Amino acid sequence: MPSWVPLVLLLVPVGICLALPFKRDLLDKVWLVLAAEAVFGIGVGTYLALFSVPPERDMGEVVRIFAAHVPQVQNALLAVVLNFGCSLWFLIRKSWVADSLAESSAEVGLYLGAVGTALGAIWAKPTWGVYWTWDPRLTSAAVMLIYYAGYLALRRFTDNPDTRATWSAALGTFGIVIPVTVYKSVVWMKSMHQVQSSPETVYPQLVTAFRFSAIGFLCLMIVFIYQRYRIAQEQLKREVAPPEALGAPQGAA
Amino acid sequence: MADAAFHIVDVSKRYGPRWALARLTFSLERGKSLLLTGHNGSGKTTLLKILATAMSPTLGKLTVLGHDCHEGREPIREKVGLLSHASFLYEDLTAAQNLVVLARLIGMTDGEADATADAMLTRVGLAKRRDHPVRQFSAGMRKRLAVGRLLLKRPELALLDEPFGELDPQGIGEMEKLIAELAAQGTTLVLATHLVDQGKALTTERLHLEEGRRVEARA
Amino acid sequence: MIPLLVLAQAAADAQPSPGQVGSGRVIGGWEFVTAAYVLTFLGIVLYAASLWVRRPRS
Amino acid sequence: MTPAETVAQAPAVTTARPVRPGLFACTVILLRKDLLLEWRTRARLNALVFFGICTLLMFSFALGANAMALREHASGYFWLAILFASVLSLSESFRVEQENHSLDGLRLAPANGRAIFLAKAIGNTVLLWGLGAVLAPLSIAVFDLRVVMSLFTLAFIMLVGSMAISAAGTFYASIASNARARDVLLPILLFPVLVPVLIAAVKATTMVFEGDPMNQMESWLTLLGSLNVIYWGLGLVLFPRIIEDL
Repeated sequence: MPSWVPLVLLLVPVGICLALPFKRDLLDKVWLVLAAEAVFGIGVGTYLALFSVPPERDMGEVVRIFAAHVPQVQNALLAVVLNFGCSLWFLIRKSWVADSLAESSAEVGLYLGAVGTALGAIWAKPTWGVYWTWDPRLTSAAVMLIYYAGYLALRRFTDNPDTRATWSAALGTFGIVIPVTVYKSVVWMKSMHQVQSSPETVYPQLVTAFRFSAIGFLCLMIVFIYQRYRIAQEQLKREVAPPEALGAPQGAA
Repeated sequence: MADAAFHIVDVSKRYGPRWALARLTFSLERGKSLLLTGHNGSGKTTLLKILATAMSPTLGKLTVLGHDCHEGREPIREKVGLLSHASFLYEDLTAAQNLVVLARLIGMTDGEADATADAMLTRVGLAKRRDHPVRQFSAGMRKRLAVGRLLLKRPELALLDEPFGELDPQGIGEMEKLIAELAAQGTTLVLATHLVDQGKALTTERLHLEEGRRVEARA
Repeated sequence: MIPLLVLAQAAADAQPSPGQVGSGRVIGGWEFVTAAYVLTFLGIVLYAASLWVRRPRS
Repeated sequence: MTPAETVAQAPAVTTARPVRPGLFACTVILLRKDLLLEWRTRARLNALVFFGICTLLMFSFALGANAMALREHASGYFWLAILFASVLSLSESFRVEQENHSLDGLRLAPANGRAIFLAKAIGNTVLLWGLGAVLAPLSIAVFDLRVVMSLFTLAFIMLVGSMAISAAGTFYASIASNARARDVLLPILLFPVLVPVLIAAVKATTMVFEGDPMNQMESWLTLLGSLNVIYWGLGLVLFPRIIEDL
């Protein structure tokens, strides 16, 4: 199968994301489509990575882990960048949608990042001989997880929704420093980790499997963020009294 | 509304699931004095904080001393004084130093600030405690110093939240005198207190709040 | 068995140039691959379950 | 007329108000206030210095009395000691403001939000730099370091490092000091953003002691400088929002 085939699948999530600003409730109807594509993409990607790709010259069988590790870490970074965007959006115009989306993307980013980092550690054991090297990329990724765990903890520890939203938006905005650190840490310190993974440097036979899996995880992330967003909105409904509760305006004095 | 000390329309403030102020509309003319009454949690403190621009209303329009609060809070803050439950004092600075910091912030030179602080300490009866850190003060003395802080600003609109709290009978008498002086100088007053009798004697208008709404005062 | 087949370089002391892990070859390692994919799917299932448990009930 | 009478008789409304200080003057006033507070609570200040020294010495117990290893990583321990001490000084500097809601008092005075940030951050920089000035000679002595480059370079690295820690730290302390569990939250949030500062400062400091054969000093200082620009910029923009939007 040529390696561009899975890219066709990108049309669905990208199309939906582009259409979202114009049709807010689009995901209510089509999230199942994305979920189906996630299952399909991850399923095909995993199948190809496990059973179709031959072992690589240097890394042997463990190269197959890449098809799960890289997409999850990439999508975790994407979620964190989304968190930054939503935080900025909230600071510019106070929007509860932005606040909920920021919370959701931080949590999903934390989840994907945690699994992705763990997979990196599993991959490191047979390849580098140890689960954890004090490699800057690994360590800064772990530090990023701590930061977003702290972000979510602060949200838990703040009762007033309005302050919580402002504070976490400020945290999310400042936090953009961290993904940049993760990205740059390889350059700043001598690293054992690959500088970057592009289809050229990665094992070519794996590219198709990797792309299926990456697009599958992208869809999965959107579905997860959407579902988490609904939970956040529901919680806000309970916590934030709507203006309707105020009743009719009182007569002027 | 140019001569209004403040004018609020439909002002509402939300604390999470609860509306502390619900569509409050009210205005007060300059030079008048307002008695603000209501039970605990009726929204008195919230209203005072909003008028002082210490917090912003969730909904509604607010004009204080001719300035719209959405167009910048600093012009309002320059002319409004708030005597709050919290004293705003630094525990580790002396009484004089606390006043000097404020005096400098409102634009006095160092010399003016020192002189004004001394004069103010004499006026609130703390001259002897000039160089004692606030940490050693009793609750009543803190209140006096907080009043000194308020007077130092010479506000056009003075917001007093429970000014009689924590004061002994003599202190209450002195506070009444200070408030009367303020009113005589033409300062617009908003006085939130549970001591309705003292309050009534000092004020001309009345606003009674229940659950963040305006209701006619019984009694 | 596996640790013996590991790349020769010990991670902590080695300073290889980025991207080049060495000239050795990792043989086997299927258990790591299995563990990785089990963890991945476990993660998906558990997170989906947590979303299901917290789902809005209206 | 006694001063008391002057105040009592001054008409409240009609007098022209003095001109309020601008951003710079306001920063100076607040900085003087913060430093005065630090000076009046110098017992706490002393405790902070001893906390730093204590941390520095503890590394030798954690690592064993291995002089070689200790010397090799001395600049790392030095910066970690400063970092740990900074958490204490930062949360303390906001606890003072929380005690009687003095921060609200400043806002309503009115003091410019940016000036409050600048004063706090500069005050903390001075404090950390001073702490560094105590810890640096001590590190040189106990870890047996040779100063290859000039001490001015070391002082400069300490300055830019402290500035970066203080700017980010002031921002995070202002948030954490209001939340429950603030003592835990501050390091969790602060340390991750300080990772690049720590890397750059430690690398640069190491070169002061071990020489700079590859001419890397400039790039590390550039990194520190750009981090400073980012942190101070973000702090100036975001801090007023944090203290206002309550």
